[in-house]
Amino acid sequence: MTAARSSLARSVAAHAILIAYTLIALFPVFVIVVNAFKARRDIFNTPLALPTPESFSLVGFETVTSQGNFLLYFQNSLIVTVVALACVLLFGAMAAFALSEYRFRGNTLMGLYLALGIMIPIRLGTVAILQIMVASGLVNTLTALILVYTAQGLPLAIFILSEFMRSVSDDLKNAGRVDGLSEYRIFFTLVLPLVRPALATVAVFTMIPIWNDLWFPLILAPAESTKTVTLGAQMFIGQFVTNWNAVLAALTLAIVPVLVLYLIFSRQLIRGITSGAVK
Amino acid sequence: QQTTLVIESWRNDDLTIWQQTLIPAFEAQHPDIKLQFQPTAPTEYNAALNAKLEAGSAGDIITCRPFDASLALFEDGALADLTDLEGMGNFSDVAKSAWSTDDGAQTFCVPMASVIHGFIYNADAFAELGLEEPTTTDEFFAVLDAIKEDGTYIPLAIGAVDQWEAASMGYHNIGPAYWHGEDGRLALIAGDAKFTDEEWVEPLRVLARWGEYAGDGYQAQTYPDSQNLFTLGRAAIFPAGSWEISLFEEQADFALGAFPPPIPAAGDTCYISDHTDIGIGLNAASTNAEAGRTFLNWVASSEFAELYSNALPGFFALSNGAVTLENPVANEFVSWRENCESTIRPTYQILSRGTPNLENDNWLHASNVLSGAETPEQAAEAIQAGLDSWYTPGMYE
Amino acid sequence: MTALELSGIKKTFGSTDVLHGIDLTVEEGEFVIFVGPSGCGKSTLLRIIAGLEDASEGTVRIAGETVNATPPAKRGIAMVFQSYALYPHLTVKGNMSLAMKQEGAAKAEIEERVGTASRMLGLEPLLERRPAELSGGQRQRVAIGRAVVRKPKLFLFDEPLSNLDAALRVNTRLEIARLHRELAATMVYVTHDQVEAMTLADKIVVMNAGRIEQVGSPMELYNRPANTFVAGFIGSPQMNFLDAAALGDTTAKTIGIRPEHIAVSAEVGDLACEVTHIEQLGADTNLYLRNETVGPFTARLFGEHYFAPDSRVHVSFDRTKQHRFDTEGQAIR
Amino acid sequence: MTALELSGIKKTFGSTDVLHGIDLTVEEGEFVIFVGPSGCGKSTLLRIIAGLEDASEGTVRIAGETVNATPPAKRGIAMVFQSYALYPHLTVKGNMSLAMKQEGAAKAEIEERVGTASRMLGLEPLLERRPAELSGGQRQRVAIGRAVVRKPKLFLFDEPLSNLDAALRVNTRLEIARLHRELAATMVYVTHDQVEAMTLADKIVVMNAGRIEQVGSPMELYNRPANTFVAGFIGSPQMNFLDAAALGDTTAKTIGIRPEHIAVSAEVGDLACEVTHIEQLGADTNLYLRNETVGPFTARLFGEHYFAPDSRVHVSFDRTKQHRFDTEGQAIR
Amino acid sequence: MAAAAPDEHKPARRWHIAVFLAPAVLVYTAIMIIPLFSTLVQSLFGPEGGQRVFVGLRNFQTLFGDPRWAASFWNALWNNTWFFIIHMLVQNPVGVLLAAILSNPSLRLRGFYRTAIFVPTILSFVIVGFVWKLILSPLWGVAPNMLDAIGLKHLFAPWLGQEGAALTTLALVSVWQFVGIPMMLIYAALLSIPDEVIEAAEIDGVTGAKQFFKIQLPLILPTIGIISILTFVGNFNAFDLIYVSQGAQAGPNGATDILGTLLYRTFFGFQLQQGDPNMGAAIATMMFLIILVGVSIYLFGIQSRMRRYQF
Ligand SMILES: Nc1ncnc2c1ncn2[C@@H]1O[C@H](COP(=O)(O)OP(=O)(O)OP(=O)(O)O)[C@@H](O)[C@H]1O
Ligand SMILES: Nc1ncnc2c1ncn2[C@@H]1O[C@H](COP(=O)(O)OP(=O)(O)OP(=O)(O)O)[C@@H](O)[C@H]1O
Ligand SMILES: [Mg+2]
Ligand SMILES: [Mg+2]
Repeated sequence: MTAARSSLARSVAAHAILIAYTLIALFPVFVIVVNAFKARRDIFNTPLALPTPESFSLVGFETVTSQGNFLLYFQNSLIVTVVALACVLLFGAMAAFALSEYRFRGNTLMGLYLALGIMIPIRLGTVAILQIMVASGLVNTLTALILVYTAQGLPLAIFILSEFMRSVSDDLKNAGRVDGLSEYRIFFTLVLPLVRPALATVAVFTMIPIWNDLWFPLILAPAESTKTVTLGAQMFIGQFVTNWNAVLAALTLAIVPVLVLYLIFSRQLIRGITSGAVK
Repeated sequence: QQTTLVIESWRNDDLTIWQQTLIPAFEAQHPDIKLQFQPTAPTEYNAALNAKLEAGSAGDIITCRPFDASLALFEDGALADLTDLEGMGNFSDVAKSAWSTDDGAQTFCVPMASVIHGFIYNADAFAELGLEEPTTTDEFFAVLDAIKEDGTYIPLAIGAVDQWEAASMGYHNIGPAYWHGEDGRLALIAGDAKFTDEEWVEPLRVLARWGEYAGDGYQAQTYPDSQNLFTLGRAAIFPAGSWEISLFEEQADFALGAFPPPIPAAGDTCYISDHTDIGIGLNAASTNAEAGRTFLNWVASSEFAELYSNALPGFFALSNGAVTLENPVANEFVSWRENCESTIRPTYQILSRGTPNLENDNWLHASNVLSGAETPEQAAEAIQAGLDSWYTPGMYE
Repeated sequence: MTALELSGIKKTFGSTDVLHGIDLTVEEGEFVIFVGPSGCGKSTLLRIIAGLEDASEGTVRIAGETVNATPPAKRGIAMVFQSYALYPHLTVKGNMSLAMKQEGAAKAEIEERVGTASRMLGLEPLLERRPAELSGGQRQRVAIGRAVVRKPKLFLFDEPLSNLDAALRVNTRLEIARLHRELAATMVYVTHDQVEAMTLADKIVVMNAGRIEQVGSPMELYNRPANTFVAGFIGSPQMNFLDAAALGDTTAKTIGIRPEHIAVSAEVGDLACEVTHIEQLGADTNLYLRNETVGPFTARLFGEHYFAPDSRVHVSFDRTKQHRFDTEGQAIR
Repeated sequence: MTALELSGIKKTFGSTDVLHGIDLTVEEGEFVIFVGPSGCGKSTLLRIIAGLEDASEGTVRIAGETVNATPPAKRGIAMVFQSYALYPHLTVKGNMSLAMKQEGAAKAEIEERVGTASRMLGLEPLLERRPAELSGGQRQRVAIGRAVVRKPKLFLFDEPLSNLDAALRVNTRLEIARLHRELAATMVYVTHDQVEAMTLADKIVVMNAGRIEQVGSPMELYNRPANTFVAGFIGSPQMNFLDAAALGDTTAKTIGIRPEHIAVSAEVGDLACEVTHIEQLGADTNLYLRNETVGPFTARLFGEHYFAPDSRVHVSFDRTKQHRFDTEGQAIR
Repeated sequence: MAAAAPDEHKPARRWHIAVFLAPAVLVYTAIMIIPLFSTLVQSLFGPEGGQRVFVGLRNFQTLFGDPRWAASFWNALWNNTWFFIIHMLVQNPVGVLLAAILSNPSLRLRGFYRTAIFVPTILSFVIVGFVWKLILSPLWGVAPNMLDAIGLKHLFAPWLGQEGAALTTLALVSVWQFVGIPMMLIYAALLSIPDEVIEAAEIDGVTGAKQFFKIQLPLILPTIGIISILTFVGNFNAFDLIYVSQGAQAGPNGATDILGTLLYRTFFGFQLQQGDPNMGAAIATMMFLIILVGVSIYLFGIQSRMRRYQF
């Protein structure tokens, strides 16, 4: 946008609103991060104070690094998240394309079928899922988690992507068809790049619950070698005592990779991706 | 050849104790058996365990919740029958009752520990204010008044939001003195007593009075908040379970004292809730049953009792052999067994089998009473009505 | 052989009838141009030929085969869209080479053909740009480039030169003509530009409101329009339609005379009239005239001429170039 | 008064310099037309005037005030975008009335102006359609309609008639001229159409590669082009540029002669040449000729003429209409 | 801009549709649908004499006939509805507002704001529960002191412990956590509007909020629809936040009990309460039906009628 189009009053108002909301958004995060570096008594006595030389403590991080194998947990979490995400995006986008691009009998019903999954918590299927995994020998493997998360992420991905794909210009796809591109090429070389912002959005939405999930790692892959970060951090949540230093430390650390992934994806939120296409 | 036993537990808290004390001790004696302690967050334990048992991916050794949860697993054939385990001989029937069938014929978990309710207090604060440990309810409130008067300390560290605090640390803590321990509990099961009876309502009335001695906004105070209030020296008295001992000793920088639940009137018998809380059993589907039994026998031994009780002061081993405790506060708690009658929480055996769940109702209404949302009488009515809706005495005989 | 055969093509959008039965045969290697007023259905017809739109009725045959159910990709066509429809995320080069890549052409060949096309269209310095970074005319040239690199048997061009300047337009027009000769390709072309239509077409199809009014060679349409519509549509400034009665002709309803067939002189002529407006185009001069009996009409003079507005002049009509139409507007021959 | 004043406008996109310092003054009520090859920066300049793009350097003044920091909405302009930029969710009527509604105009007035504009543009039957249901030319007309209903003091038109057929184009052109007169509005207009430029403009600005080559009235540019670029750009077919030496003129480098200033005869003339190609446009005939010494050139004849390709003809140049250019391509006067 | 409806081609065989659908449908059916439906089917079974037998709709009769069950169910349903209302009234408008502001291309620090506002969405529920309990706790002084600083201390109350306030408070915490989702979706949708349409609006004098409501909003309406339906589905499936902050009993006095917590307690059991997969499945089936009705209304009634614009 140009200098002429940006009005001072408007941008002051915009910044005021954003700063206000950013404070609301970040204040609790600030509390978390500040307290991750404090000793327990200081967390509760002066929750808002910055760590001082007296109250500064890395005890949480020490506990985290001394107990369990957090490096490995991080690696597991990353593998599971990234692979599941890739599958969700690919399969989800393909199905979304089929639903949004072609009119075939049962199109809407298929859409509904693929949306059923967001209507019941997948947790309820735990026993059956676990039985499948036991039967196929996938218990305590990352594959089990990847499969479950792929299935879990698909409905939402399809739901959102198909809506965005509907707004890709038909003329563009038609130009591809006239150019002799197969439907597959049209999907991969034309449609996918043009819904990049939507893909990024879906990626972020899919990644978060996967990364933060506790239940399926607990059920399907609780072994030491396949533990995820979230599951690892649970070990500090006891029956009567929770080691908040360690929980905060572990989960604060756990934000970092998702934040990085978020930043990577959000770079795909590009403006004007379709501009110049049609008159 | 090597076998590895995976132990399922909700005791995340005990991870270090197992890794540093118990497992090395066992493996030293049984080099062919490896142990792997695999705890789950306590709130997820039951659900996760049930799912894994059903699908056949659970560990070999199962830590047992008391009473119905484990009984149900046993009846489903998920837990192995351990009646004939040699080590079982080390336990009294009372100790085994939490993990036996209703008729007591079969036992399926080795009892590990019980926890005792009482009050832990800030001894420095008591000294500073010149207070004595109260023995009767009146004395108890006198002490609370004195602390409140002084204003330095919050008299009582208790919150309502987590509900179970009000039930376990409040109602079940002070109640046995009113309903006369096991007598009252068994009468309830037999249908001879009701929650609306005076001896069951009175402790609720006492509980209702606690509200004014709790901290500001105690309605939104969580259990960890209560713990922190106390260990940070801001509250004087903590209605406790013995499991708090090790944590409080580690975290509090003042001297701790403990007194048993006050008696209603001078001269009354004293009762304590000495609740069988943890057992340990064998997954019926385990392929390492032999090794599992070896391990369980070790758990039943006095060696384990000694190690465990001392590693976790406040969890009192249930085996018959005498255990020497090093921790003075823990010793104080145990010593109450000599003067007071022991009982377990009245809601645990049999009465929580139906819907609505009695224990859950107890939590709910006890916390309502504590927070002032209900009168003790209303609460008692509600609890009893819930129970009556499905329970007829003798239905499980 | 017949390259393209349309029979009974009708098209309805909802309740709007857009095409009312189009029949047309295009021979192999022919250059056919569709002209007609805006909204008469030219693009729709092109899209039906391409398979991008289903005809509500009728059949499309390409090279003798009915292709109603053949997907566009299999019809062996290239198309320039009126709205360009460039791939916004691909560079100019990417836009032009995508189809060939799809066909699995060799890299070198793609390079070469893209090179030729971009040289022809003056796109060389822009090969790495994306559509959003191009001017309107540049985008249009990319759209043309994308079609011509493919060298198919049938080209569909929808107003491909509308945003180009005169010089570029002439060049591109010549290139398209050359392409047409070299590839012996069949071309179907929509344009609003009279010069393009007259110079490129083997056959012009004049459409009006979803119907074909006349099909013929350019000069045929210019010299022997079948009706007033075609007569008015071909040629600019438009043919003058004068009331036959006013001119003393009782066998026709309307007399049509093209502006260029009117001679103007200051002193002598058949009709005296008043100059209402004058347009200097450099090479020509358009004179807007008015006579009391026949009304207003236009004359076109070659070269520069000056007449003061409101001055009076005399005109003579070239009787041999006169067109006569009946009450239905049909030409009387 | 000066309606618009551009001084030292430069524009750079990344590393591409698009405008290299444009200075221009437009008087109130003037009709200024920008012409220039595709990609020379016409649209960019228009967008800078509108405030949609920041000039990298230079100032824009509208009605005497520097508006570099004034939002587009406050500049009192209306614009027709080259790419239309219609509101896809609004009907034709909605598109045309949005701005007036925004200004809080009375309902009746909106109705009336939208009615007038749509009648003028032949959009009446389409008022309830949305852009997706319109043909290319119809969309373009909506874009024009959207601008004209607002009647601002300054209009910016970017190739507004490029997708219209000849008849409609003439009508719309006349309407725009009328609007211009009636509103006494200032108009800045981009076109590639020579006829439009010649007939509408008070002043034509010839741009080339981000620079202004010449500013002048249409006939000035036609008769006295400042350089070969302008000479070649104005007029179609293009002026013939012949080597002065070959014609025996030693004081100039190049001789320019427009095709319409060449007389062709079968028998007599200054120069004998061969016919390479012939284009029949109906009203005119373009003759592509070649002479051994001077090379190829074009002649334009009024009316219909027939010459066999490869036949030989004689031509005479109209010496009075001849243009002479130096080695830099500047006109020698 | 082009035709609103997808083109209809009828080539003879369209295998590619199957190919596009196959991977998703296979994984999804095997890992999600079959397990979930085998669970829902359990709602038709019940224990009888130690066996699980088919009992028809008995579990549903219990759920709606037994006053206690019915009371918990209706309570949870109402709470859930309230939870949803708060989200619709607060989360979505705020999300849309933030996205609209952020989509302004000349705004500086856009990336920073966007990330900052999104950070809460990334956090795990454990942290969210912990930190909000810490902040809202009457004991440790964060919220009371902050209100004190602006002289509003008297407004403070132990909200999480009050029956009247707890649910709304938690709903607002959830809004705080999830506002990033509508924000990002709307943002992504706004990005796809061609610059030139916005420019035309600028010239027409349609700027600021008017521009948003008259130009952008109508163009992103389908996305607003998606957000609403996702909020609906998400809220009626919500569980974790309540669970970590109020426990499975969803206190105080069931005031924060929503369908998710009721289902969890019933299905998986809680403390001494044994899990009852049959009643649990009955509740799950009810939830499923409620959501299914909502989604079907959207899919068949709204989505298919919604006008879409292509760019
Ligand atoms: N965003 C951009 N980034 C880089 N270059 C650009 C961008 N926009 C335009 N250009 C270049 O600037 C030059 C001028 O563009 P402009 O649109 O002003 O041309 P124009 O004179 O309107 O041409 P046309 O007649 O083809 O519409 C062109 O060469 C174009 O490629
Ligand atoms: N999707 C649609 N729904 C309804 N009417 C439509 C649709 N598409 C086109 N039309 C109408 O069909 C008619 C023919 O459109 P078409 O695009 O074929 O015209 P055209 O001859 O190409 O015109 P132009 O020269 O303006 O491009 C127009 O009147 C147009 O309004
Ligand atoms: Mg068209
Ligand atoms: Mg342009």
